[in-house]
Amino acid sequence: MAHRWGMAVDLDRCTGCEACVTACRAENNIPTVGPDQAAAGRAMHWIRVERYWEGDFPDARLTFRPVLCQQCDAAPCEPVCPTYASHHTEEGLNAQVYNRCIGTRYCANACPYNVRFFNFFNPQWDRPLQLQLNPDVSVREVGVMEKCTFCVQRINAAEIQATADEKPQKDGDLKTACAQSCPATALVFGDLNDPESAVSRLSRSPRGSQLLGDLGTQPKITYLARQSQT
Amino acid sequence: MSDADRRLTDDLLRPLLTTSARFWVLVAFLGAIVATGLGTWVYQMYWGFGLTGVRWPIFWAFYVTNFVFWIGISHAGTLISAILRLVNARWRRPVTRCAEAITVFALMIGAMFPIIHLGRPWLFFWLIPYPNQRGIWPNFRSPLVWDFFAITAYLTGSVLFLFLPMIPDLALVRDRTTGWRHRCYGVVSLGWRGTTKQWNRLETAMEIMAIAILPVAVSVHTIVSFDFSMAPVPGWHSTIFGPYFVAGAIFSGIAALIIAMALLRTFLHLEEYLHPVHFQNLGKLLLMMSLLWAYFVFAERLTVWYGNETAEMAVFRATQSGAFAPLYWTMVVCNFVIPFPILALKKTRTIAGCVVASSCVLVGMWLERFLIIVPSLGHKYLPYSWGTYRPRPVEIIITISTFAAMSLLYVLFAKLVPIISVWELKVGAHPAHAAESVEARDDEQALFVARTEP
Amino acid sequence: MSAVYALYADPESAQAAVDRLRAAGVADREITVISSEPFESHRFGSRDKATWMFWLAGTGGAVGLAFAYWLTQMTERAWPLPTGGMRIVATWPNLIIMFEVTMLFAVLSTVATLLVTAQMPRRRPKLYDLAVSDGRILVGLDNPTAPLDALERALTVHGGQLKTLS
Amino acid sequence: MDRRIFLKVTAVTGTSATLASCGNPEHAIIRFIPEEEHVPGVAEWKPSLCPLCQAGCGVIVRVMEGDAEVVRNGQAGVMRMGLAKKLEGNPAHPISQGKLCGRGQAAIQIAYHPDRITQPLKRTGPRGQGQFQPVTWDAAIAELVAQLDGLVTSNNQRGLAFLKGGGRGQRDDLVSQFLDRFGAPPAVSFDLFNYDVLRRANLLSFGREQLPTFDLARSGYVVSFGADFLGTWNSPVAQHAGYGQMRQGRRGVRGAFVQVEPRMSQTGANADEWVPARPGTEGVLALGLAHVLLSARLRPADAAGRAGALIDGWNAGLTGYTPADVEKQTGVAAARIERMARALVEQPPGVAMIGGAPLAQTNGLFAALAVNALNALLGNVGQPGGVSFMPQIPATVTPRRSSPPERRTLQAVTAAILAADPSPVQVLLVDSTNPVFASPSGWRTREALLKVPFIASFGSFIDETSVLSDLILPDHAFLESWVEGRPESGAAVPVATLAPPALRPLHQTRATPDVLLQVASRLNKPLDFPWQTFDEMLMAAFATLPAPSADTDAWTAAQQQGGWWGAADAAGQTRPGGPAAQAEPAGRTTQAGGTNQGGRPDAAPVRALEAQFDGEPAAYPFHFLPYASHAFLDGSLAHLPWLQELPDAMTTAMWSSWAEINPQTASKLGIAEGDVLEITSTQGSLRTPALLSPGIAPDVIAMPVGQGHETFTRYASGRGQNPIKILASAAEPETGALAWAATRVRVTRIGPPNGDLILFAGEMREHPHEHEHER
Amino acid sequence: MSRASRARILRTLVGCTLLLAVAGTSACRPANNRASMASVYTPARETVGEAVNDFFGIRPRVTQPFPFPHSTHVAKKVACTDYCHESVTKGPVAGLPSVKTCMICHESIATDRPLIQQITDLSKRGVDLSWQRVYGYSAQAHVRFNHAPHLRAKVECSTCHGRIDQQTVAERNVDMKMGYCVDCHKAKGASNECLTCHF
Repeated sequence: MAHRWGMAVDLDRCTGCEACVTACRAENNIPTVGPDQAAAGRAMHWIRVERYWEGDFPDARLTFRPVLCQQCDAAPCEPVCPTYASHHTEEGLNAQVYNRCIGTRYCANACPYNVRFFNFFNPQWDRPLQLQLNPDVSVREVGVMEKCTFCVQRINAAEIQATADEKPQKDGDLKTACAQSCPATALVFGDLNDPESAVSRLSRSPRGSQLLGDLGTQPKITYLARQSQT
Repeated sequence: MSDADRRLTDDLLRPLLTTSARFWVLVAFLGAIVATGLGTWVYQMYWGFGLTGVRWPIFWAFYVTNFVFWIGISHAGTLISAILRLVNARWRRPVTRCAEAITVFALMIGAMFPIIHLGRPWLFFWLIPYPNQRGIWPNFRSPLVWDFFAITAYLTGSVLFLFLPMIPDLALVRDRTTGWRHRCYGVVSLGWRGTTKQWNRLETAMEIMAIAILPVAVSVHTIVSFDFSMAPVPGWHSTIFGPYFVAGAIFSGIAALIIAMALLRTFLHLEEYLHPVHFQNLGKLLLMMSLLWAYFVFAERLTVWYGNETAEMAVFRATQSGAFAPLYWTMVVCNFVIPFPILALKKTRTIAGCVVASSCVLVGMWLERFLIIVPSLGHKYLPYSWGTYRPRPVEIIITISTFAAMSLLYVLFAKLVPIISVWELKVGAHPAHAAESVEARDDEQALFVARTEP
Repeated sequence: MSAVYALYADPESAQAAVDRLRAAGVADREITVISSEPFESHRFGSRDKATWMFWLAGTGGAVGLAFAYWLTQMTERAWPLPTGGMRIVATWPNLIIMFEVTMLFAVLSTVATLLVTAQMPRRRPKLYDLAVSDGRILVGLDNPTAPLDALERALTVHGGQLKTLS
Repeated sequence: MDRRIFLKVTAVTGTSATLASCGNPEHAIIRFIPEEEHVPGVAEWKPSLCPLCQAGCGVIVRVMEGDAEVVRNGQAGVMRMGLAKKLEGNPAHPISQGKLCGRGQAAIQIAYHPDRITQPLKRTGPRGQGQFQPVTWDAAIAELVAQLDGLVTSNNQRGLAFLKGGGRGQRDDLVSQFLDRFGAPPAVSFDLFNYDVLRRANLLSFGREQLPTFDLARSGYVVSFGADFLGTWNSPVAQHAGYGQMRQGRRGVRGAFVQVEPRMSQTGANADEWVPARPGTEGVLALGLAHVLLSARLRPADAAGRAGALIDGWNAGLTGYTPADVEKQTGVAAARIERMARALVEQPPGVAMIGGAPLAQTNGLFAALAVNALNALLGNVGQPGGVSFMPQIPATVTPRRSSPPERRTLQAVTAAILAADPSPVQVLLVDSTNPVFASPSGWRTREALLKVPFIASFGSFIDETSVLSDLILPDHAFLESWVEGRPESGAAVPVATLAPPALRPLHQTRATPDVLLQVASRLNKPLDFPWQTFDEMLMAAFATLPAPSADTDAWTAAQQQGGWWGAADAAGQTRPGGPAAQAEPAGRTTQAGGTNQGGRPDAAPVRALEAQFDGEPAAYPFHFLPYASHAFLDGSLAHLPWLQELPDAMTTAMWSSWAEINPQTASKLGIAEGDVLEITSTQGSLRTPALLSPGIAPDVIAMPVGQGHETFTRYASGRGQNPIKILASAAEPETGALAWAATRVRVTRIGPPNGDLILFAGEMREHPHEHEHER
Repeated sequence: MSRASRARILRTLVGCTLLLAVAGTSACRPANNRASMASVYTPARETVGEAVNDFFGIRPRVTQPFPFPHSTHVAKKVACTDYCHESVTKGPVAGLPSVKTCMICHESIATDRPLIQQITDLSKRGVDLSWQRVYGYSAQAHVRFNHAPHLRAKVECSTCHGRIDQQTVAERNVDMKMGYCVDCHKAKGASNECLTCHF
């Protein structure tokens, strides 16, 4: 049976430590744009930890919410792309095909989550920092869109491996960089088609809800609400 | 032939046959600006799109504003002249060609912007469905591909619509010139002779074109509006956008036409052919569109405010009272507050008055497009990702240069082709020759004619 | 080849000349009238008004529709890529494409018909006179079969000055 | 123009034609024969140790083949070699348990940093000008040897000083032995955010001079006094794992957690309850909680044992700490205190922790002792869900010759240097610490260092301290060298992390321990170490450890799995956070093994001290709270671009520094977001953008430490402001630790935003407009 | 007005044009243009010409540093995966052998040949041969090829590498365009999902 990759984010476990953000940067060759471009609003974070304040001193509260591409089943970003650079795969991923992208940036406008980022200039690494670049992931050039891929390079590798040694993947073997690094295990990645997988079980939790689910985007990421004692 | 006819012919052909230094100065000046614009674009492509002020999450801004604006302007000609042709309003005769010219040029410029605003413009042709070894085609679900088809159809249609009635006049110029000009006009006039058969076929063809071009014109701007309304972006995702944009387009189109006519009138001394009554009538049209525009804006705003949906309200506030409020209210003033009284009062609906009103409208409509695009993108659902936008030099330069490009093309056109249709004017000059049936349909326009002949 | 024609200052005399030519037994087809503006109100002006143009335009449109239908269906099936949970063959958007292409073809076919039926484009025509562009109306025939003097008589009245090309 | 031409033009122009570095075509550069075999395209995972903080997380390195520009016998060229691609937590490691914090993952950029020192450097220009010239290793080592021999001949061995960061392990042991054998005083370790106070308190209360380990996974109610345990404090990764379990890891039980601190830290943001107590009154609050427990007979007073006995008036039932009194001092409502105290016992196991600012007060030790007493009273010491102490492996391989060293703080040393003439310190060696940046201007560290005739430093980067040195002997990056560490907290079993080099060195650098050993052997009077290289020393050290299994020994096993950790036989239980390796039950402790020197069983009870603050409240109305930046810690990581561009969790600021101020206070002072402020203390002033935050008390100004470097690579230099500069040099009397939270400041608005504050986020509230209506 | 004065006007105007163009373009220099530094790694093409070639899919002929005779070795029954491309059995990449690999055999074999002596000399100097990829894609194609699945699918090496036993240095034998891959994938029923190769 085909996989259907999804994720569960337990906001009660998430502490906003942002280990996932760095993990993603390291895994996916996301460039640092430098202070000037960052100030100009061109910083790239495939996954970001949104924080929202509520109330005022002394009753101020703050909540964290990691936001990455929700891999929607009815993704608004896909149909608007004139070249199919953004489309849906059999495994339910929102593919972003860099070489097909001509940079209309329409997908980024259509995305309600603003998780798509654009290469305004050719990315640059001061040598020898480029030696760290992950050879399994493309280095995107100027004028193309990019976004969280659910670490498709890991997914593909795992599938090739599985076919090689002819045994199915076990739940938990395959993790995205962010889920792998999360020290509090707030991010859980897995196959939603496997009812026993951790992610499936979490997605069924009564605490679960979907980000902007009422837009009908059918995200594949479930957020488990943060509980509170007081 | 009557002296009237001869004088008419001479007047209208004079711009073609004599060239003043002033013309060269003008062309060089406009050319300079256009060149700067092109240079800037090349520069932008060389370094990357980052030279613009576009940023996360506002990925469309000036260029798309210009795109919508110019496509809007393009609704001046073809649409108007087609309508007037169909109802055979006789006062249309001096107006149609300069109107249609606006359409064609505005459309050419507008169509440039989707390419200018691409991250990788050199791959724009992937929008065209052409067979390739990859075996992959454009995505027909994308409004941008709809744009491509719509604009292609509209541009082709408009060019032909402009060209066909030009043929007899080109033939006329052919007969009035000698040497290389004679040869050139000979080629473009396709060997027109003016046999009765040609005249009849031409008239029929124009009628069919007029019928065909109308729905296309409407569809074009509807589809442009779809670029926005198809995306689930607060402030974009609205069913009113189709008619709203079409109305806006005609609105700005007429404004552009009025200004163009006024300029032609003064610079080419066409006072005798472009009468105040023409401005009067166009002014009335503009007034109507201004009201229609106001109605649409009110309807759209009211619905948002009443619905009070969180995300939509964020955009609403940003425009009504927030950072974009100054621009917003400028738009309202330019599109309604100023033009309405000017055009409503017969006393002020003079040529000057119309020009003032039209200039305001152009500014206002440009702002309207900007205010539809930027505030919405800057205030999507997750406030964490809100942002604001400020244009950078490249965008401003390119924007300015497109206005120059428009003027340049227009000036050259007026130089090469009689900007007012000579033969149609002749027909208009002695209505006795026109068919009775036409006469019957024409009485209310006849009033204007009467009023124009002092 | 040769041609005989005369130039007239006003449509009425042109009309008269045409009538006399007819009387002289010249076939309607052979008579050419050339003017610098259309004269719908005169009989010579409303000759061969009847035309298939509307039908041809319609046919063009139909062809366009068919082509667009094929194009959309073919491309969407050629490499089926799902987007946004929509159907592979997305009817609604395709309607837009079909409409535009239909209109485009209709317009093109109209123009094509015009060019063909009005014998354009062509090199410099034989029977023409620059005076036409000054508002004169030319009435004449190519390769006259009827006896020349009869034609002369017919054309010279009503102040038409006769010209012959050979 | 027709389409093809058009396309060509756009294609030409449409590319940023920047020159990549190796300008000449591939086959023209020299390519060296690879020195190791890798299967191209296949990743290999090698163990290593995260060097960034004392937590000592074991990591694994993803090594893949790639082309690197290297220099081989003086010739530059390209070589296919294994390259580190990513760092992840070592799943087998008891502390990191396969996880790793963001800082740790960014550590990979240290190895590939463009501004790394690639070869030994000798100063050419005047001191501090940063003018150096490359020298060979032989020359460099010869120079250092000459200097040391100079000391020996002038019989001034005590003229050698060694300045190092606060690490524990063989490397530090080697240093101390080096100094010992040379006859120099022991190394001075400097670390701005050190744990001396807490260690001392634990020594006094529990007889363990060591950081505590918390079994959060099984805690029921956690009260944290300023401890940023989910950020930078103690062993964050291990504590994260426990925290996750505490919240959602158990059926039906969700551990609750209260954070007491005047400025909401990222940890505080996760608390169910945020208690902004007055700075410096945390100890009082702790005793207030204890008072409730005692007065309500919820716990017997003697349960606290010695830890309690240390507190003045404990056995008298802590009269004077009634909720009412405590409310007066702390500003925390009495009812709230009652509720918290009861929750501690009603949602067992309840546990308290203290760290960060409360310990950086002049009364820090008292606060720590108070919290220890509270824990002891709760009876959670060494119990599941409580606080415990990780069993330790003695760090020395060879017995010391001389008596145990006396402690010397950097402050004392600098003072001595500045006092005497000539400087008592003739040769100064600096390793992995940057005191010139991280010490308050009151210490005049820079002047002192400038007064030292000869300084040699081992760092990989030129920072504010090493720029003053005469000789720089660049160390390997941690991925290129043998790494070993002995964490003191974070797991239930004893841990000795060990890993061989994961990479071949990219540059002409050498591992500092090896350099020290070479120097030792080249001296006129060689210090006879039993080992030639560091790994020999490590092997010797691991030889003393029990073998994990019959078929292998500790040494080889450790190299494979990235370290040695106690099996059941070594430490009772292997379950992390289990009640293994408890402290001696309170009261019984008199001698707690080797580490208990200075532990005073008969210590006199400590009475509550008022926290002293520098600066008159009238002139300096605000408490100034510098805090360890989540990205840069004490500033030692400001050179990593990934961390510079990492949006701060609380403020989403990138590439900048800022001062947090309460919105009400700001509006009183007419300050808006981003406005430039001038913050003035008795020590000086700095200018930085304001950032309005509802999570900070109205009388507190907080500022992250880490930015404001003058010379520290292209990414950090001249960026932001360094709050340490305006700190008063107040200290905790017992330990002499810097009380970095004991400064008062005044704030004035200088001008409108100047663009220095770069935020990633647009809005700070999810419903900004609703919030406007509230106001 | 006179032809001369008109010419003057024109000249001045052309001048203005250029000035304007320069001013306009220089007004918007990129904010952080570290691009010009040679010490940066970027995916940008090195030269404009390279960009054009990329665009039209023109790839320069590869010139190998050394006339390695595949034919001879195949004739001598040296299997590709014995030493030189052994990693093709272990991982995604076939790998290009280093001089070390050559010396495994040529320590002893055919040591008298001048070419072999060149190799021996190189290995003594510690210098390697920098082989060129025969099928190097442009980076902008973002193609990731993995040998292993193709071998498992019993795709003959010759399908892409041709009759290697008849080549000295390896040549391009097929026009390795996307169409070529797609057709084969279609034929073999392999996935034609974009992410199979582009990610």
